[in-house]
Amino acid sequence: MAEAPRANLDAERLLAHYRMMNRIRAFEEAAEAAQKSGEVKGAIHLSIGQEAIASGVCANLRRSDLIASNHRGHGHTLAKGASPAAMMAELFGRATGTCHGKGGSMHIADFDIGMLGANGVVGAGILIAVGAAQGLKLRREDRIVACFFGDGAINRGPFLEGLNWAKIYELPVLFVCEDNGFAAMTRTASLSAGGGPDARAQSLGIPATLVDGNDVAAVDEAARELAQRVRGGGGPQFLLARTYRLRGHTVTDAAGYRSAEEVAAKQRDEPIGRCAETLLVAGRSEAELALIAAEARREMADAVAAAREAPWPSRALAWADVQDVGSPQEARR
Amino acid sequence: MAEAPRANLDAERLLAHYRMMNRIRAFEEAAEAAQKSGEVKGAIHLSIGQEAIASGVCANLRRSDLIASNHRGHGHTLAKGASPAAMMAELFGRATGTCHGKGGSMHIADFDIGMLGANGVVGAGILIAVGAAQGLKLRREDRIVACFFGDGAINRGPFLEGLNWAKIYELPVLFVCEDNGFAAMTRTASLSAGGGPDARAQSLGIPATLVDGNDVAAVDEAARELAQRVRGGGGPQFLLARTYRLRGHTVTDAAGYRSAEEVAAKQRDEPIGRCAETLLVAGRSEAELALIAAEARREMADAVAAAREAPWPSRALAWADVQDVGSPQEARR
Amino acid sequence: MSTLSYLEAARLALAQEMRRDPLVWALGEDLGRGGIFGQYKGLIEEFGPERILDTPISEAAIMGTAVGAALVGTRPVVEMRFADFALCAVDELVNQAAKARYMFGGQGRVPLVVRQPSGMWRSSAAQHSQSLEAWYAHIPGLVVVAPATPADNFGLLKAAIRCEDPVVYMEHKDLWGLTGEVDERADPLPLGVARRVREGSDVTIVTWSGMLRRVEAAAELLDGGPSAEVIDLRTLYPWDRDLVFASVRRTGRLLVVHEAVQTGGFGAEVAASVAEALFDLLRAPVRRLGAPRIPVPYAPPLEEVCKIGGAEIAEAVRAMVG
Amino acid sequence: MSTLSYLEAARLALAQEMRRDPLVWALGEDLGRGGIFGQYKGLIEEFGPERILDTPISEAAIMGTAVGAALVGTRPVVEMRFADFALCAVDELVNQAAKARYMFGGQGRVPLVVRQPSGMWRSSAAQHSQSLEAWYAHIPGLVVVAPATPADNFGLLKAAIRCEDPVVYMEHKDLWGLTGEVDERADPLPLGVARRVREGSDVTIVTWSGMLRRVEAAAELLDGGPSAEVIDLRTLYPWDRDLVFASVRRTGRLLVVHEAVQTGGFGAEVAASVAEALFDLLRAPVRRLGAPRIPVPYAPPLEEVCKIGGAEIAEAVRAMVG
Ligand SMILES: Cc1ncc(C[n+]2csc(CCOP(=O)(O)OP(=O)(O)O)c2C)c(N)n1
Ligand SMILES: Cc1ncc(C[n+]2csc(CCOP(=O)(O)OP(=O)(O)O)c2C)c(N)n1
Ligand SMILES: [Mg+2]
Ligand SMILES: [Mg+2]
Repeated sequence: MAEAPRANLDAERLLAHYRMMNRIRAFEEAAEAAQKSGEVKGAIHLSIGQEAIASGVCANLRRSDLIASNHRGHGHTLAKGASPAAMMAELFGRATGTCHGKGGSMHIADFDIGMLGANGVVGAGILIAVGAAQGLKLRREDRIVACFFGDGAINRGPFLEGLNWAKIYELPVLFVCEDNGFAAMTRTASLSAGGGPDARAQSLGIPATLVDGNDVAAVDEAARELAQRVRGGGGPQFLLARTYRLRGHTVTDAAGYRSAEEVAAKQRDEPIGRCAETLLVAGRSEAELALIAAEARREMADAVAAAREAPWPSRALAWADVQDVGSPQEARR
Repeated sequence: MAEAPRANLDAERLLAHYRMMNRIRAFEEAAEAAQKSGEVKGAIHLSIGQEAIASGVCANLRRSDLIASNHRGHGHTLAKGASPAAMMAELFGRATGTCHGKGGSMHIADFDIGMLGANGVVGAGILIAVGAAQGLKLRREDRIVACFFGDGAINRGPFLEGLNWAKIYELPVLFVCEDNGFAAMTRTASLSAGGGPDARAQSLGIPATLVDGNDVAAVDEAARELAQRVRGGGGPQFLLARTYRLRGHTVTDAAGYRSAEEVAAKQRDEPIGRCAETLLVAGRSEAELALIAAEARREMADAVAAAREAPWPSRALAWADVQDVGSPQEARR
Repeated sequence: MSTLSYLEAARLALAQEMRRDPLVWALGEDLGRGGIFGQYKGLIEEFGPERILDTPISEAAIMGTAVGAALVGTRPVVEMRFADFALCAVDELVNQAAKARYMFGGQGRVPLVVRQPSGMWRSSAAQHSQSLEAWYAHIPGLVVVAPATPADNFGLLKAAIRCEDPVVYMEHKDLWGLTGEVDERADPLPLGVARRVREGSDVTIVTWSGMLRRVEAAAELLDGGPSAEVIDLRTLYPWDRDLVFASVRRTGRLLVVHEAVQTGGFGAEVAASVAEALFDLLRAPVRRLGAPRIPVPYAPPLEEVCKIGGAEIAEAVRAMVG
Repeated sequence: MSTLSYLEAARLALAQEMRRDPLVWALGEDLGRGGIFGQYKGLIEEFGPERILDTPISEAAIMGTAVGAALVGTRPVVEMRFADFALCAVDELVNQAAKARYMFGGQGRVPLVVRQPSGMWRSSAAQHSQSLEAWYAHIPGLVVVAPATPADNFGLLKAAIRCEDPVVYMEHKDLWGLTGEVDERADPLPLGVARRVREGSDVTIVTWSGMLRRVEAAAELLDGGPSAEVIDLRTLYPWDRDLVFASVRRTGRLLVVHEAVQTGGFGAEVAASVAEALFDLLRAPVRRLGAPRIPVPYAPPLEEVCKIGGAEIAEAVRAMVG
């Protein structure tokens, strides 16, 4: 398997990542608080600690490219260009949400920016991404699809079926496996036999690249190379990004199955801090970075405030968009 | 991947294979004729040309060991020790069948000899085999399970899920992939990406051995080695046996998607003829071999005759063995 | 008009829709060689391997990738080979295809057709004989169609392909060879509209798919006795309540006949709906005839136990009309 | 007698059965850390990791291997985490577990329990809120259980584990915290036996699972008005026709209330059966109350549309008794 080349990003690009990662972090911290306060009702899965992958990959996608995500998708969605206000409103279940409050965190989608949906079923997004790529190919469009999933998803059948499918039809898909070491409350090492996600991809004929998923520059460089290959007709590619989930599986998971020391050690490796260090070495000031972080927090505080004020969806919306033929009617069950 | 060692079987053992393969062949030719004449109603899948795998593998299993099979399971079942008369009666749908006529060819099972069932769903037997092995392990029994499936099954999710499962729990399963080049009417080469069934198994941490599936001595040797490893606590093992399906997918499939030349060439490689050659070189006489073949044909003709005379299952049987709680009653739908 | 088999009618409908709309395509096992029953014969020659896609044995991927392909605007026709194998792809159909548009607040649509050859045919036993239409009718987001004649298989498949919603399209395997007149230039049939196959005054028999022939036979058998009105539902969801209710208003009696297991079958929905809405008009209890709650056995005399014949239906009618 | 929650009652039942029979074991995701809801908390400490098995996210394998393990005589308790994820394992449950014994002519049995936490709970939206009991009731070979109280979750889980048939065991997620008196030394409850929760004379309300509380609330609301007899079905297949029919014979009216989508829900089976069998005794049309045929939406005010409250039920009763 290829190791990703050493990254050497220009500082502007790195700064953009720094901003994006801070925005993702701030979004999720705000969402976490809103769930703890009871304002957000449904389960939410935070990607705190994993922001570099979303930012690094999506920086190499065009607006017209597509992504499919999983249950832990806020970062992917923001990095692809969605409005945090609309996302936050979705978490709050409001009419102004990306899905008018009908989906919640696990079903955020934003087709305008090519986000084909988070998913509540582990692994399901893989097939949707692969199928979208096949649709694009049929339509002779040169867009590509990136597909995010976790290390737990590699044990579900759709991983095999989807990767095999992408390869036999040589579809334009970039598979991105976010290996955070956990499937919910269980360490994936004990659940996954063999050489890992990349070995499985390679056994299916898909080249795999391993990258330090907490090094945003490295993710960006690796994703750039792979996205280029995909776009150039090189067929599906696989990026394995090692990272760590700093929060529990959901906001309500206290994650007592791992030690505080382990988390503290990993905290030192988290991607925003590492990016800041590089930027400081490159001559950026503490103040500038602090300002970026503060701006991100303010943006998300505004998103929360707006969500709080936003209207609930009308009951009529519950009956809408089920189906055209046989559309349900309030008068009759 | 390991190549199987050169086989050097003693002649008695080879002769036993010769007999078994002839019995399988004769059984299936008789079944084929009975379907063509309309006496056997349901679809049947013939393993003509693939007999060496069933014979070679099952020769290394004990009566108390288990097998799980697929839609093309007559050979496996006979080689494991089932009565051809009961099997033929099952194809004829008679009360004397292995399943009292309730299953037919795709559901033949014979628990007495450790045959846990053919299966009408491609890949489903993999999970049943793996689960049976887990059950045996829980029960602290030293029996092992062999699991037969085709090269088409490696593209279904249960292949991934089942192999991963067998490996993480180190279960006593011998996976046997019969690679006959076809999934129904389509060549599998175009449908399966990557390095093949063995590469996939290896990516899941399961050692794989490749064998010439038309050389019964080679299959026997390879299976002996692998069964020993499995029995000795070595965890799951994978045998990839290359072969060719000389008949259509089902008896009614004329297989117009491949040339007569291709089939003729493969006919020269078929396992019974090859085994005969070796036996002749080893000093056995043509007459002895002819007698074995004739005996097999007579046995199966008797099985057909008995099946033809056997009683139909009584209608009451249709209502039996559905479930204990809420057993259906003829009086009430 | 020409005489086509049920199978040929569907093949023609698919070919016409593929000619009409380059975004219509089909995917499934062995399609390049015509499919297991020949429903796709000749299509790869006309439309090429990209639009008549040979797939691996990966039902979950066949269904799941179709969802993705539909979300980006193509119109996949998914072939499941046997309805029973669709059970390998239920998450993809029920959790994804049926719900995507709704969950995403209307942003995407999933205009796919899932062909699920159903029912008992040639002693196929428990894993190749099921009729599970009731399942899909229960799932919000899905349209469920079950044609009973060649003309319907032509007109309804066209409609299903043009439908913006995911459609579960259940062809009956035992009807493949049934022939009938088909207008090859006919428009798609409307979905959700049943067909009154025969007029009658004493009882309304509602049925669909393979049972229509048996019900028609029963109506013949009754000749001189009670007069049966026969309705072929054609679409199970949405089902044509108006036509059924109007008929039961006249006849005062309802019998629903289906091949599927009676317990929890779709007949329960029809019967319960009529019992709820037309209680005061009913002259006899509603009645259902479906298969016993047993897996389909292999041996022909056992399989018979699952089958409902014309005589049994006629008998039920006589008992109802009394 | 002690006061236990619905969740604790099931945990105790499982622990007792595991102590009683070393061949009982449980498998599913995160079980070693108590399972996602805590239903397995502490069990790995007592029974070890082989009998409280942590599995990969492989629902098909969780179900499919359980079938194999059951066929060799062990008794797996399969945890699906959310009923919705069981849709990733339908072939294994419906084509394999439910049919194996029958197809093999009675040679093997599949004594497994599939726990499927069901229903709406904490704004979980379309893929984590389904109630699909009607599907399983339609499948020959399966027993379907849906406990509504802590005592029942104790007694019925024990019964399900001892049952020789595959049992789909649907616990309602919104009931986990419900507390009640449980006799920790009680025998298993019989499967297929409903419970008359409240006596009444004007209408029989049949319900199960999470809706029982709402129905009881409705009965209270009606105080002084029509008198409702409340029956908790507890087992959906086989359902207790005798108790329901005896009740409707007295009251002359039937209302079935369930959380699942009404169209094709199991209420249709109950309503149709009563309408068929007791037509002459009915004083009003049978009636069903179930969810509209829409996926469950996320936002609380939208989710409300899928929920049936006590007032609505009371209203329906008043309209029936009129
Ligand atoms: C089919 C299915 N099974 C189980 C779950 C419950 N579940 C949600 S997330 C999760 C863990 C997923 O792990 P991974 O894929 O590594 O993603 P991560 O949460 O680590 O980002 C599980 C088991 C689910 N949503 N879908
Ligand atoms: C899930 C499923 N999909 C499709 C089928 C139809 N089918 C039966 S056998 C077969 C081909 C299987 O190929 P392989 O596994 O290589 O076995 P072989 O027939 O070559 O022995 C197919 C597609 C099925 N039985 N089950
Ligand atoms: Mg993970
Ligand atoms: Mg093959």
